[in-house]
Amino acid sequence: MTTTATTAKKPRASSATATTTYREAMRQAMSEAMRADERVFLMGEDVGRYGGAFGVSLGMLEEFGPERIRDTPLSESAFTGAGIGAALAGMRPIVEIMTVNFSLLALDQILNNAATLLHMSGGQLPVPLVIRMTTGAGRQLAAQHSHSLEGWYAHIPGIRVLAPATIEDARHMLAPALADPDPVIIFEHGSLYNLSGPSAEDAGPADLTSAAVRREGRDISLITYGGCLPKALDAAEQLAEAGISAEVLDLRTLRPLHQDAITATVARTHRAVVVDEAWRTGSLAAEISARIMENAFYELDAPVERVCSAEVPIPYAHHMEQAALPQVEDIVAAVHRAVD
Amino acid sequence: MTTTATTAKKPRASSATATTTYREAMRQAMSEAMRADERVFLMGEDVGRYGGAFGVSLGMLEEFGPERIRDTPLSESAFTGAGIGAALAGMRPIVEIMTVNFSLLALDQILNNAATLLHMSGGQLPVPLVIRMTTGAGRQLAAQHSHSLEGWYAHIPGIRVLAPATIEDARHMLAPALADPDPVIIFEHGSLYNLSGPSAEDAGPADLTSAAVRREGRDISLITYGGCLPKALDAAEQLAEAGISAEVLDLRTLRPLHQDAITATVARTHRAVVVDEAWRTGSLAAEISARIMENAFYELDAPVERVCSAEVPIPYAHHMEQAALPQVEDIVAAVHRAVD
Amino acid sequence: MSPHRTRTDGHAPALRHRGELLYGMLRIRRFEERCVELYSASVIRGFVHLYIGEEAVAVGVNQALTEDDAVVATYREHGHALARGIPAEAVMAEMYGKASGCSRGRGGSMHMFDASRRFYGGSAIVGGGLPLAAGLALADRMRGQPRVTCCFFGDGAFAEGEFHETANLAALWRLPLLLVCENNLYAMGTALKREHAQTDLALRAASYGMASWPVDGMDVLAVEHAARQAAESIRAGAGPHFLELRTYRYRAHSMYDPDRYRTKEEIAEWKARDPIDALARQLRDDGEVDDEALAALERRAANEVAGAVRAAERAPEEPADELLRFVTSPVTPTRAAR
Amino acid sequence: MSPHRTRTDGHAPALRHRGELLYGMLRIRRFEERCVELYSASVIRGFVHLYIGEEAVAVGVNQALTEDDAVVATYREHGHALARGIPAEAVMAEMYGKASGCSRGRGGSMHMFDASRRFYGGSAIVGGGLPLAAGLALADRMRGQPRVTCCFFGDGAFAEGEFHETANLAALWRLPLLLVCENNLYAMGTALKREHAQTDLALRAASYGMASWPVDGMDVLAVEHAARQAAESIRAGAGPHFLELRTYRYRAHSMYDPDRYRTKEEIAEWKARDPIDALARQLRDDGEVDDEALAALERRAANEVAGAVRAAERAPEEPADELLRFVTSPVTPTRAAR
Ligand SMILES: Cc1ncc(C[n+]2csc(CCOP(=O)(O)OP(=O)(O)O)c2C)c(N)n1
Ligand SMILES: Cc1ncc(C[n+]2csc(CCOP(=O)(O)OP(=O)(O)O)c2C)c(N)n1
Ligand SMILES: [Mg+2]
Ligand SMILES: [Mg+2]
Repeated sequence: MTTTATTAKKPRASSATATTTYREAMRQAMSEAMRADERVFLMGEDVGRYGGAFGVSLGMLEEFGPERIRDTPLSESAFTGAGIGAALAGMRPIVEIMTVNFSLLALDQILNNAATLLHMSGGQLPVPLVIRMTTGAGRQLAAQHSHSLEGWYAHIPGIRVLAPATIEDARHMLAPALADPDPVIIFEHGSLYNLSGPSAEDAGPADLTSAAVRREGRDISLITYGGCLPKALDAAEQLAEAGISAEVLDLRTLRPLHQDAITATVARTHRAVVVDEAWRTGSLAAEISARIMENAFYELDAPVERVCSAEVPIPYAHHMEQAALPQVEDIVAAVHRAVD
Repeated sequence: MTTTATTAKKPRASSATATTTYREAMRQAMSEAMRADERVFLMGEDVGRYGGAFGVSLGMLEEFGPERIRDTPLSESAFTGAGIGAALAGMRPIVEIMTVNFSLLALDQILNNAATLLHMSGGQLPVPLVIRMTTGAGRQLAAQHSHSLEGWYAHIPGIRVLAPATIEDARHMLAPALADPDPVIIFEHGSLYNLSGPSAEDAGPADLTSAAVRREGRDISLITYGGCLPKALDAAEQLAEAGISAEVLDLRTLRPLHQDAITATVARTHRAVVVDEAWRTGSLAAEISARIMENAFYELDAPVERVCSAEVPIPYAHHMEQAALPQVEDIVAAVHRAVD
Repeated sequence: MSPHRTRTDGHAPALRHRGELLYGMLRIRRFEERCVELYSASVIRGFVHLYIGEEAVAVGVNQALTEDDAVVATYREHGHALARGIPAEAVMAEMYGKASGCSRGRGGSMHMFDASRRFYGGSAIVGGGLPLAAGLALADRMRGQPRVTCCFFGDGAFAEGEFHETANLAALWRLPLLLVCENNLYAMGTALKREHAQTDLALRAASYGMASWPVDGMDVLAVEHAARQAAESIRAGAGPHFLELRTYRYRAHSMYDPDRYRTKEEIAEWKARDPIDALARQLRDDGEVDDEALAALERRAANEVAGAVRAAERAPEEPADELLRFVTSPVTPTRAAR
Repeated sequence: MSPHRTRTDGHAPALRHRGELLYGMLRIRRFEERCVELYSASVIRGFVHLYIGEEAVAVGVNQALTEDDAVVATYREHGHALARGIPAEAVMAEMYGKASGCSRGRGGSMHMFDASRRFYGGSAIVGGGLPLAAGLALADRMRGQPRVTCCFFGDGAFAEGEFHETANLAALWRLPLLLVCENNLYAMGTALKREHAQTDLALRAASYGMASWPVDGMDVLAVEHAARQAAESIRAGAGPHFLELRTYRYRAHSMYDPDRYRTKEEIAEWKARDPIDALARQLRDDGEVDDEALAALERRAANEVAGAVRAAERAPEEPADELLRFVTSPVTPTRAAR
C-alpha cells in the first residue's frame, strides 16, 4: 500500500481522448476485456437481448454472441454461484447483478463461497470473479431499489470492493479487477451512468490500491466515494466561495481502504467530513471515522462529521427521497460545524 | 431514550430465584410466552423433534404440539418470509434461524420486507415478528458457521436488534420483544448457552431501550455486547489487579443504540475500548467509535481503541481460531495502550 | 364498485356481472393509458410497469375473492390494486407521491398497499411476495379461518428459489394459498424459453403435489371460472392451488424499456386476442350491450380516471419533516421498572 | 489406490474391481469409526458428520468419474474425499487441524479441499455447493471439454431455493452436471415427509427436463452402474442428470445429536441392508473372497487408518502467525504508472 493518494490528473487531450459517458466507458471496458481474453464472459439477468437493465451492455450480444453475453434466469444465487464455479475452473466471469438490493439473494454465495474458499481451502482455491452491480438512490425507485449496501461488502475479508466515481475509473478499473486473482465487486452508482466527459483511451489500467485526491484543499477534508463524489465536489466549490478550502478525497477502493491516504489528508487539513449515501448507523462512513480516530486522533482540530442518508427505507416521492439523501447543503453545513 | 444506563443488579435471592442456564432461560422465556399468548408460535429448522440445533427448544414440542413448535424444511427465505406474513396477519411468530451465517439466505426477506413494509406502506403494515439466531465463533465450527454479522442487522432501519449476554436478559428480553409491534432480531452467542447462574423469575420484562453498566469503573470504559461480555469482565478483573479501574458497558440493544449510555460512560472515564467479535473493518465497533467521536470528542483523553476479530474467515484449528478472535489479553493490551 | 360486491346483488346477474367485468378491465386500461401520458409529462416518476393486455387476470381472479381474503401482488400491480377495490384516486395519488396515496407517497407505482382491503403490496423484489403470502395463509390455517391468500407473480419469478421454497412449504402445510402465475412469456427482455428449461409451468408446479392448471389469461370469464374453482377447493381445505395464466403485456416491461426483444407480429397476434375487445364483442353479440352502452362505459372510465387525476393533483404532499415517521411504530416498548 | 485407476488395469477385472469397491467402502467405515473415538477423546472438534451406512454412494459414484472430472461435496464428506483419492493422512490431519491437512487445518471435517484432484469441498451451507458446481460445469461446457462435474447433496438440500435455481440453470444450459442427491430420509431430525410435500425426489427433478432416476444407494454395484450410465450420457452432451440415491445414515446427524427422532427398528432394518456386508457376502458366495481375504482387507484398512492417525499426530501445526495468509492471494494487482 502506498503512502500518498493519487492526485487526479485531467486526462490529456491526446488523439485517444474522446467524449463519452460513464455507461459507455464501462461498456468499452467490458468489450475490450472480452476481446483481449476469451476466458472473460458477462453473465446476468437481461445483459444480452435487453442490453442490461441500465443499458450498460447494449450491443455486446451482437459482437460477442449469446454464449459470452449470457442472459440468465431470475436466479441471483445460482448465477452468482455459477460465476464462482466458472472462475474456479479458470474462466474470468463478470457477473452483473441488477442492483445491490437484489444482491442479498446472492450474498450467501458471495460471503460463504467467493470470499471464503481461498482461505478455507488453505490457499488452494482463488476465485477470480468480478461482480458488477448498481447501487444508490435518486431516481425515485423507492425502498426496494434504492439502498446503498456497499458498506456491507466492504466488511468481508477476501474480496476487493471498488466504487468508480469517474469516467476514467469506469473505463479503467475493470481490467485490473479481472486480473485480480480474488473476487472483486464493482459498485456503479445509478446516478453516474449518464455522466459525460472526456476519456483517455490510453490511460492504462487504473490503480486499485489507492484513493485519489480529486480536489486539493487546506481547511477540511471531504472523504467520499461513488455517487456522492459529485456532491462533495459541488460542496467544495460552494465552500471555496465562502473562503473555505476543502480537499476532496475519493476512496475509489472501499476494501481494502487506503489508510495512508485518509491519514494524510486529515494530517493536512485537521478536519474531516465523511460523505456516504448509506444509512448512517453502521455505514462505511463510521469505519472511516473510526480509522481517523485510531490513526490521526492527535491531528484532529474538531470531531469528524458524517453526512449520510437518513435512516429510513428510501421513499418514492421526490421531495421525500431528496430529504432522505445527503445533499450539497448538508455537506456545507457539516463543514461549517467542523470549521467554526 | 433515557439518559443513564441501567446499573446491573444482582438478582435478588428470593424464593423465585433458581439456578439455570442461558439455554434454559431462553427456553423458559419462549414457553412462558406461548402459554400467555396463543398467537405466539415457534418456527424453524429442527425446532421440534430435534429440539433445536442448539437444544434451546428441547421439550417444547411435547408441551405445545407440532402446530406451534413448527419444524420447517430447509428453506430459510420461505419460512422467514412466512413469519413476516403470519405477523402481518396478527400472529406473533418466533422464527429461529440456526446461525447468522445461514440468515444470509433470508436477508432479502428481512431487509426488503420485514424492515421496510411499515414505512413503504405509509404506516399501514407493522410486522410484529421475532427472529432468533445464534452468532459467533469459538467452537471450531470454521468459516461457514462462525461469523458475527449482527452489525449488519444493526445497520437496518426499522428493526430492533438485541444481544442478550446474561441469563437474566436471555430470560426476560423475549416478552418485550414479542410485545414490540416491529421486527426484533435476537442474537444468541453460541458460547453463552451453557452459561449457568441464578435467574430471578419475577424480574419482569427487560428494558429494551438501555445499555447496562455491568461493572463500574473510573479509568476506562470497555464497551461490548453478547459473547464478548464475559471476556470484557475478565479483562476488567485483571486490570483491577494492575490498578486500572475499568467500567464495562453491555450494549444489550444493538439497534437502536443507547447513545446516552455510551456518552455517559466515556464522560466518566475519558477513555474507551470497544470489544466486538465481528471483523474489524465495518464492524459495529466502528459505529461506536464514530459515535464517541461525534458525541464525546472533547471528553476523550486518548483515541478509542477497537478489539475485534482478525479479518479472516474463521479457521477450524483451535489455535488458529483463537488467534482470530478477541482475547482477554488483547483487551488488556488495548487498555494499556489507551491509558499509558 | 368493487367487482366482488356485484355477485351478491340479485338483478340479472349474468348481464350485470359480465358488464362489470368489462368495466373492471376497461378502467384499468384507461387508467394506465393516462399513466403513460403522465409519465411522459414527468408527473409520475420512478419505475412504472404497465398491465395493459393482462387486465383479465386481475379482474377475473378477483371475482373469486371476498373482502376477508388477502392479496399479494408485484411491482406491476396497478391492475391488482384497482381490481381489489383500492380507489383510483388513492392509486393515482400514490404515483403522484402525494399524502393521499395508498402508501402516503412512500411507495409509488411499485408499492401500493391497503391494509383495510388486505392488499399487502406491491413488491419489487421478484418472488419476494411469495413467502409473505405463505405466511398470511399460514395464519389463517392455524386459526382455522376459511380465507384465501392470493399471490400474483410472473413467469420470471418462477425461476427464483423463493418460488420453489414457498411452493413446497405451502403444499407441505396445505396452506390456503392461491398461486397465480401471470405467464406473459417474458421476464423483462428474456423470453420464457430462455428462463426455463421446461416451460410448462403448470405441469412443474404440479410436481409439488398441488392442484395446478393452465388458464387462458386473455379470457376474463375463463379466468374467473378457474379462480372460483381453485378458491372453493382451497376453502374446502384442499391446500394450495396453482394457476398459470397465459397472458401478454402489450407494452414494454417498464417505461425505460425500448422493447427490442419481441417482434411487432407477436405483439399484434396477442392484441388480436384482447380481453376487453373480446368481451365487448361477446356482449354485443349477445345483445347485452350496444354502441351507446359501450360509449357510456368509456365515459364512466374517463370520468373515473379524470377524477383520480384531479384529486391527485389537488392532494397535499406529505411534509418532508414526516420523513422518519413509520420507520418504527409509534408505540415502543415501555421502560419497565427493574 | 484410487478406485478409478482400477478400471484400466487388466487382470481379472471383475474380481479385482468388486474387491476394490469393497475395500473402498471398508476403509471409509473404519476411518470414520476411528473419528468417533478421536472425537470422544476431544482430539477432533467442531461439527463432525459421519457417512457410515452411506459409503456405497461415494464409492459407487466415483467409479464413473475420471481425474479430469470435478467433485463438489457437503459437510458430510469424509467418504467423498477418501473415495476421490485424497490420502487418508491428509483427511485425518485436517481434522486434527494440522498444516498437512488437505485444507491446512483451516477447514476441519466440514471443509476438505484438494485442487489437484478437482475436489472443490466440503461446503457447510446446505445447498451452497450446487451453484458452484453448475459454474464448474459451465466452464467445461463453454470450452467444449467432455468433463463431468459431480455434486453431492442431501434430501434436505432439495428444499432449498438454491437447488431449484441450479437445477433449472443446468437443464436450461445443458450443463455437464451430475446431481447426486443422497436421500438418507432425514435432514437433521426432520424426516423426509416433513421436508417435502412430494417425496419422490427423482420424479420432481425430472420436472426440470433432465434425466433422473432413483437408485438403491445400499448397493454399490447399482450405484456404479447408474453413475456410469449418467456420466456417459452427460459426456455425450445430454445435459445434467439427477440420481436419487436411497440410503441411510446409521449414526446421528452429528456428534452433538442424541438422535431422538428415529426408532431403533428403523435403524436396524437399514443396517440389515448394509452395503459392505452385502458385497462381502456376494463376493464370498461367488467364491471370490474367503475369511482370510476379508481379514486381509480389514488389516489393510486398519493399517491405513492407523497410518493416517500417526501421521496426523506427528504433523506440525500451522503457525498462528500464518493466520492472515490466504485471505487474499499473494499476487495483488500491481500499481500501474499513470
Ligand atoms: C430479485 C430481483 N431480480 C431482478 C429484478 C429486476 N426485474 C424486475 S421485473 C423483472 C422481470 C420479472 O419477470 P416476471 O416475473 O415474468 O414478471 P413480469 O414483469 O413479466 O410481470 C426483473 C428481472 C427484481 N426486481 N428483483
Ligand atoms: C443453509 C443451512 N441451513 C441449515 C443448516 C444446518 N444443517 C446442517 S446439515 C442439515 C441437514 C441437511 O440435511 P440433508 O441435506 O438431507 O443432508 P444430510 O445431513 O442428511 O446428509 C442442516 C439443517 C446449514 N448447514 N445450512
Ligand atoms: Mg413475465
Ligand atoms: Mg438427508
